[in-house]
Amino acid sequence: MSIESTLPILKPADFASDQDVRWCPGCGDYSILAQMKKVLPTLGVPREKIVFISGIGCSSRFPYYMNTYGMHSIHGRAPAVATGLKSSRPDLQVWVITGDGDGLSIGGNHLMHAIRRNVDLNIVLFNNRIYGLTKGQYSPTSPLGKKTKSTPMGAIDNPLHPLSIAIGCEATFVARSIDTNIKHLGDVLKRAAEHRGTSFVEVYQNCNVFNDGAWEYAKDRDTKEDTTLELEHGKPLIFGKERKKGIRLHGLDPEVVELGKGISEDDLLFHDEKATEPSLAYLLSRMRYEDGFPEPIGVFRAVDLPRYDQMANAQIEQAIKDKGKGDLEALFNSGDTWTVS
Amino acid sequence: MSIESTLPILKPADFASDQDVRWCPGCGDYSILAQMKKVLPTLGVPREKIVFISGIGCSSRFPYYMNTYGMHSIHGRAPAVATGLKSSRPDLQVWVITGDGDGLSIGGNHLMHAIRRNVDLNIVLFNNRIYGLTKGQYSPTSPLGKKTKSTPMGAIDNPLHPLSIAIGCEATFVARSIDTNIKHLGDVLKRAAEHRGTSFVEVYQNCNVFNDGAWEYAKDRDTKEDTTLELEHGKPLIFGKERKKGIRLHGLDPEVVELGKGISEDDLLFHDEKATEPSLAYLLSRMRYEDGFPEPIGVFRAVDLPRYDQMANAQIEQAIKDKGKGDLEALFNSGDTWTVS
Amino acid sequence: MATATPSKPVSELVEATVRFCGDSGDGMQLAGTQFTNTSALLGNDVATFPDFPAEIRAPRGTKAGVSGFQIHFSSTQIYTPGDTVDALVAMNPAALTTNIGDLRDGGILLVNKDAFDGKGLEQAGYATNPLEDGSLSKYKLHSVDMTRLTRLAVDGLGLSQKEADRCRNFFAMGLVFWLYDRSLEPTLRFIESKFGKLPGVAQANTNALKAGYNYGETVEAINTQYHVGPAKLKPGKYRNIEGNEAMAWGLLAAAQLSNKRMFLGAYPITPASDILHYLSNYKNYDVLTFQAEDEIAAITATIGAAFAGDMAVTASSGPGIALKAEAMGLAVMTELPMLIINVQRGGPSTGLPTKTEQADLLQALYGRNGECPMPVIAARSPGDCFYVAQEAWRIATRFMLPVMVLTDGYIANGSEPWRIPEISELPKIAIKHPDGLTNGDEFLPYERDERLSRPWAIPGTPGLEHRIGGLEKANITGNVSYDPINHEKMCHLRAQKVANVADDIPLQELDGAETGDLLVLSWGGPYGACATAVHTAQKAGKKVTHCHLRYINPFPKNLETILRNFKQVLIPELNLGQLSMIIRSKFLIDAISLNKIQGKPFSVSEIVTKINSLVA
Amino acid sequence: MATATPSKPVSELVEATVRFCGDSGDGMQLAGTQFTNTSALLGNDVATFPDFPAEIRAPRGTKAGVSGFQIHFSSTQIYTPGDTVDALVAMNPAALTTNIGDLRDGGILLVNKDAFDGKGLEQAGYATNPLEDGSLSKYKLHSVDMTRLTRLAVDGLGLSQKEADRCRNFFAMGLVFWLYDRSLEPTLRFIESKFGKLPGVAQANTNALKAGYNYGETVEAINTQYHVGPAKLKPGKYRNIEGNEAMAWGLLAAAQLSNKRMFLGAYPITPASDILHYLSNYKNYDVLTFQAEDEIAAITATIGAAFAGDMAVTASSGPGIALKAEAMGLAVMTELPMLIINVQRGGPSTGLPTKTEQADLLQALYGRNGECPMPVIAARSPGDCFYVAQEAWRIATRFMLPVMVLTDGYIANGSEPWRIPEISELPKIAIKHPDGLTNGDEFLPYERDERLSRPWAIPGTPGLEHRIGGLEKANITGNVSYDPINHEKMCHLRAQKVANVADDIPLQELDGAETGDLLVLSWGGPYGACATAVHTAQKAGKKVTHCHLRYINPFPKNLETILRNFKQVLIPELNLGQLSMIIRSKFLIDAISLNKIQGKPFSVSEIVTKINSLVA
Ligand SMILES: Cc1ncc(C[n+]2csc(CCOP(=O)(O)OP(=O)(O)O)c2C)c(N)n1
Ligand SMILES: Cc1ncc(C[n+]2csc(CCOP(=O)(O)OP(=O)(O)O)c2C)c(N)n1
Ligand code: SF4
Ligand code: SF4
Ligand SMILES: [Mg+2]
Ligand SMILES: [Mg+2]
Repeated sequence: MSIESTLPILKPADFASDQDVRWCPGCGDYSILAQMKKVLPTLGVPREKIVFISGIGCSSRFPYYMNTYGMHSIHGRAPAVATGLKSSRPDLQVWVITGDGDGLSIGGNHLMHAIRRNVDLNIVLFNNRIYGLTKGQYSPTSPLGKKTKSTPMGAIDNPLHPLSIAIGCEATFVARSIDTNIKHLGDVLKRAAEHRGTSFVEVYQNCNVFNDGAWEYAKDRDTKEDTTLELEHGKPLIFGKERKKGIRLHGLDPEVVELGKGISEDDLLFHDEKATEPSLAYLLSRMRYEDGFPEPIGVFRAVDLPRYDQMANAQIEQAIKDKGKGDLEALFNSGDTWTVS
Repeated sequence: MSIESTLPILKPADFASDQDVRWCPGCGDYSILAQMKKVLPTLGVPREKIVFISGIGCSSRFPYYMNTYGMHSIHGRAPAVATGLKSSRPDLQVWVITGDGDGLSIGGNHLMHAIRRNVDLNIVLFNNRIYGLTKGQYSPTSPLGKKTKSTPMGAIDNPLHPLSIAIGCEATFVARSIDTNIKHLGDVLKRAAEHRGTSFVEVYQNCNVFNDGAWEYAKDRDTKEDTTLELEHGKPLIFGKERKKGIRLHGLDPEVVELGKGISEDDLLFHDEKATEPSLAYLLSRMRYEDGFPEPIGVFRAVDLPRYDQMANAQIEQAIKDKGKGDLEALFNSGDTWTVS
Repeated sequence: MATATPSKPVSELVEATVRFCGDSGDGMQLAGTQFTNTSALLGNDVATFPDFPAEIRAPRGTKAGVSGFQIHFSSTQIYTPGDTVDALVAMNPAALTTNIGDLRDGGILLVNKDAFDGKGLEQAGYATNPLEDGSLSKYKLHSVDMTRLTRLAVDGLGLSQKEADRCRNFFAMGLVFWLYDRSLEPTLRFIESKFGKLPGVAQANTNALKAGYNYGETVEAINTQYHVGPAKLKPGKYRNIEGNEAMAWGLLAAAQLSNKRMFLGAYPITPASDILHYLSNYKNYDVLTFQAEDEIAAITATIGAAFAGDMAVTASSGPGIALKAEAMGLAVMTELPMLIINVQRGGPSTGLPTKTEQADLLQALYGRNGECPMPVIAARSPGDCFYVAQEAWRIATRFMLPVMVLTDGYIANGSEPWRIPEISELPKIAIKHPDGLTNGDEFLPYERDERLSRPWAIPGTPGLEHRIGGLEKANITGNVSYDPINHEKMCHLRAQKVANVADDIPLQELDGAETGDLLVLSWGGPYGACATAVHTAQKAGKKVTHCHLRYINPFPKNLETILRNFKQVLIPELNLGQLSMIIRSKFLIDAISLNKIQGKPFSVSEIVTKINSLVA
Repeated sequence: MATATPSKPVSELVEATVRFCGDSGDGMQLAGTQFTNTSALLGNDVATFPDFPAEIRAPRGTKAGVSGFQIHFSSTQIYTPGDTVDALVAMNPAALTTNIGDLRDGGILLVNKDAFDGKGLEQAGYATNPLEDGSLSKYKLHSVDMTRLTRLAVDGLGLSQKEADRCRNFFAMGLVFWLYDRSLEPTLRFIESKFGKLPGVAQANTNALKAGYNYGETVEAINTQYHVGPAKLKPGKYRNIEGNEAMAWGLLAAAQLSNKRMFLGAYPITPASDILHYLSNYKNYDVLTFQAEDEIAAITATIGAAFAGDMAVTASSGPGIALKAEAMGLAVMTELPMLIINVQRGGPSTGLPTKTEQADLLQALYGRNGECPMPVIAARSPGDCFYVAQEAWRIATRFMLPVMVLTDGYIANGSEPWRIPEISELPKIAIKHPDGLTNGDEFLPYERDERLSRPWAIPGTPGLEHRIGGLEKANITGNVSYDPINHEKMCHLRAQKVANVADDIPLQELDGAETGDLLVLSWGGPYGACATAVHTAQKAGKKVTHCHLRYINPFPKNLETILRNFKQVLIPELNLGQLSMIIRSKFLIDAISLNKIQGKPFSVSEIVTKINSLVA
């Protein structure tokens, strides 16, 4: 993606479109929008080179509020639309905005294939564990037993874990953040933008109308240091208000340990976002609050691998090098021909 | 799935339909069909209680050749058809036959959701790393660089690994076998049938017309002991003609070691198909021949968890217990009513 | 108190139309529903039109956030929510600007004065305050400081101001209840049942309601009360019912009448989601609802359930139905009975999700690859959905094929009084599954009866093991067949099966004479507007007859004769002429189209005007 | 040698039809192709019909495994592969039973005697050997022991028997080449280029080919040779071309003529896959082919590429097109130019994947939710695909909308001589993207020009940043709009855009007089059969005219006048009357349908018979 040298200095406000934002007052989407507007000016990419593609959902209204190019496409198909766009135009910075329903329910297959192709997209999944736009049915990330409009007796589908799936699909960049954790969210979005290949970011987002408090444990000022764990490359997994708790590996099972009492930082699991094999990232994606673990936030995995959009265009250049620029005249006259006079 | 007590003893031949089998001579599908016919009589399930659902592809012709109930549905949708069937009729034994294109390309999302719901289905994916029926385009499991009708310069999409995805989607039973490894295949199919919940089985299958030899390394009599590894629950990971090679864990990375030379079986990674967390199964699914590893075959994971079909029906029974069998009369007359005379 | 003899003159009205409008947060839908039920209980005929804003809740006070609910109640039989409004309740300036256009001259206008402050006026785009600049002079304007009065009424109950203000809609209700002399009882019962667990809130709403009522009774400015007496409906026990609710109930009835477990495969989509919501609550009726990962999974799971032997149903709206197209082909090819319900909304594409339209008719008929025919039947009103659901299932099982059922957002969300049927009145739906074959005879899954329908053999039956699928089938044996003649035969046979349905449905009935100058031919939601308009024309002595189609594919056998008995045929549709296109092609009749495609139902006057332009 | 003066009498023929048939493994498609090219090179007009078995290769020798290739070659202009066959080559019993029905009485029958052994006869269902039981007496039967002779011919080249037998098709070719006095040169060149790297194989095939030829020359039994001279085609340089190939080339041309990079989003499906295969090989023409995970991803990626500014194309067949329905709505709503190609096959559902049909026309027109119009144009023959592709792209870009292109399996796999155009003959396709706005002016993405088309502003252009999507758009600004009047306006506007295309396409041309007793109205694949049939009728002095439609939506402006100038209108279609339904509805004309739905093209005689039944 070509970064121009001399650019007008842009401010967050320059990225606001003229449409008034239409989310419920108090929706977590506002904060994500705000962080996005803060991050974009720092990337040195001219506004006209940025495109936001979304599907359908509250979250998917996002592109209307950005003064960039954008498409509010159809339900679940944003990753495919973006794949076509980015493959044709590697010079553009392409963002995909999706939701837990849009991205994991109807759109799961496109998400999976965009990720495995490692198309250079930045995919942000707003996970509010509910269908917001359609007024509150359970989603693929809703917990078992969740009572919603369509599950009066509680959900009976095991929830999907967005990051586990992404890792199961050969993802090269996987990260997680939280709508209200403003600074962290900004940093993660920036890392995602900078990664070359598919960046997949899950954002814990609160739907205060249909699923209020779904992430309270990870957002509450008093509990969040104990319920979440900020990943740092090369650093041991430490968390807790007093940063006295850590994660140690016992065989292949992570366990929570108290530092001190004969356990030192070196005994802990160290994070390596660059590990070629994704086993660590996968293991981290399994750590869940309900099982007594802090939930990791930050960058789980970031490895540099060839990208579909780049290779597709490279093949075209190669073909031109090998066969010369296509010549219709020659093509039409190739093989057996005859003349009628 | 209710197993009847007194059954006529059935032979493999009893499961053959009257349709002549229409696969290319030499196709790996024949052997899988033969093993299936051998296994079914051993399950004690009457023929009329067995249903085969498939999508579209050479592999998906399978149901026509089984003298059971069956549906050759549409491309990619078999897991969804089967979910409806099994949820309505938990008394049936439902098999899903799919291919690497049918199951992972167009059907990826349905496969993912059937697995995460843990519907009690036995899903067998015939992986020949090619689109056979449409005469040889690359599939989601074709290796990078694969030259096919639609990729004359080589494939540029990272292949998906069926078992990694399944594990990324909360699978409760994951296994792998090989079309020509007759006995092993039979055992795996039997295990799959016996597992309650979604059983996902990948079978390495040779398409001798459009992708001959794709699995040669794992099938060749001389190499297979060194290129594959038979998983056994509770046993160390040992392989090789002389069974002198093993897999040891180094941090989270598996490594191939020679037994003896100070390395004993106890130093090796032990297989545990019942591990609650799927990290081990995931790690095993990453071991690939091209990276110098033997590819595990057998059962990677087998844990017992609630099933969608069972819970859906349990909720109905519960509702009837709680509210009594639905009474239309009462429903219609509930709430505000008035009489016009 | 609600029965207290009014202290002010009461003027009798034949009918009236009231609309509550305000911010989505103002509880206007609740107010409307309560007023509807109360009026119904009082014996009025009622027709309602809830008008939601776009899906997401827009910022308070904006025009985009305005939500409305219109109730037409009458002492005579009515079919529509009414073209214009006699009394408008506007809770804020945005609601006023967006709705005032529908208030008839001299109509009553009740506004919440307190909301007309600087910010509110600005959001609504008012330069000056309409309550003061005389721009509303042609209406009976009553600006009431509802916010203040409500807060007063709930004072001392320890509610926060935010909570207190949430009771404003009850104040407004109370006032309108007084205005139209309605009893407070039903609403008080409702408050009790809904807020029983929160005594504070219950009390507050009660106070607000009564305060509004008393305000009407006491304040001079409002000097007359109106009364609309009960209507002569067909005798019986009635209740009020919504379209999607009636559809759900009709499906429940169909399942019980055919001794079937019901399977619903659905993916949420406006305005069809409520069918899923309702049915998920009826599990004790042996209903299994499956919220699928998408519409394709919803219908293919439904096909699986049909194969399993259940009453299989899938419901969606336009975009979702488009996604089901390929799978519908499989349903047609496998000749399994199932229902595909399309609650139509504004299109194309995502279009206008919360608005109504009838533009999916041609999709229903032709939106599939190959020659892929399917019966199509359409509901005409909320209560009619109950009967259409049963009729569709009857046809599906008698002829072994999928049936498409069409409704629309207007029918689905609208409500009307519904005469509660005796279960014994409802026709049983007989289904026969072939018994097992133990004598080793060959089972022929595509053997046909006199209606051309094949046996519905379900898994678990010994000796009937068979395979079906999407490839062309040999007739009788059901084996895959590439035979040219068989393919042609099967295409004709699938078409004939659908055509045969015509022998099994009632002849088309008419509202009016069998011959005349003009036939108004309608289907679906416009039924009410057309019926009303035709009655008006008939009263005016015009030779106009109304023909409303429930069966669109196939048409009733006598339709052609009917059409040819009129000088002109007018087809009003909320699309660009889709039924019209079929009628013209099939009968070569130069039918006249009246098309409207504004996401709104027809008004009666639009149709009356058109009729008058055609017959002097 | 091929030019050696024949030692046997040569009889001149105007035209002839030959069919090679045998097991899928017998290389009949190759034989057919070689014979086709050779005849074309010789100056004959040719038309071919490859007939594949069902997708999967069936067991050797079974009827299901039979593959055929028919070539009609002539010294006059021809349009079809011929109804009946003058010479049939049958490599085994299964091929004989399944094909003998098409050999005319007295026709030449060449069979491989060696294949008529017990097993072979049994697989074909022959009780007795037809070569001996006299059942073939009405044909000129030549049973040749091809297997033995081929093995002899390749003896000493060290081939395994299996390899040797693979040369049998070349022996058969050689024999037929002699029979019709064709040169061996092109085939020898082909062998050289194809097997050059395997000298052994090359030599073997050469020997087999010559052995077959010499066999004809020497063996008494075959006593005459036939000759079909060159046809008077329009002067120019010619080549033989297949439908899917011509489509791919037409797309390449369209891209270059409009200075566009091409993006093809496709998912493999019979019979459309070859378009993907061809284009994947033309990367050096700046073509990016994306094999998507499914058809929905294929079209949505195509929409993304269209937004990006590429020449965006998606190609599929019936079931895949059904899956694209929802996304087509997005294409219509976003008013982006793109091509959607449907190579039709037998339906409904999976249907008859390898067979031809025209039953997706109504799906093309109406298979979407809401009012969702799209231009539809159809190719009439293999070579015509080249021009249709360019015309479709011209319309898509001039009017800013998706265009549906219809072909079918018969056109896609068939081939015909194609006059190679001068690139300079081909009309340029001018496309203008708006320039950037740096002066801060507001960009209006839904502002319209005289054709009502909106600007194609592509990402990367400063100042034109804008958002599009599937919700209804306000005209001019392109903002989301729920306004009722705007929605109605936009629905009419999208329809008018399509209607406007009629001002931009040529008037309909006729083959025959402008008035008469019968107009034969056709579209797509039946072109050739209809043209031939009408010429026959005209020669017989009947007042019959042929009108072949390329543009189906909108119709050419003069179509109505044309239709009304004839006493009767006959519409032959490979469906149950789909164009017919449109014509009847639009013009209220009682068009007569001739429908065939057997997975096979019309034969000329079927149409001639129908014409004769209508005009004495
Ligand atoms: C084809 C189709 N099916 C269904 C819908 C209805 N629909 C719109 S958004 C949505 C789910 C949104 O959930 P999510 O992606 O989590 O977004 P959120 O609103 O929670 O941000 C659904 C089912 C649709 N618009 N299109
Ligand atoms: C909707 C639809 N799209 C495309 C096709 C064409 N098609 C049939 S099978 C197939 C892929 C088969 O590959 P796989 O699942 O690996 O099965 P295999 O033939 O290799 O056993 C495709 C693309 C189809 N039948 N339907
Ligand atoms: S419904 Fe939920 S997710 Fe949607 S805008 Fe409102 S708060 Fe946000
Ligand atoms: S094409 Fe390949 S997969 Fe299909 S039947 Fe033939 S060998 Fe088997
Ligand atoms: Mg959500
Ligand atoms: Mg395959």
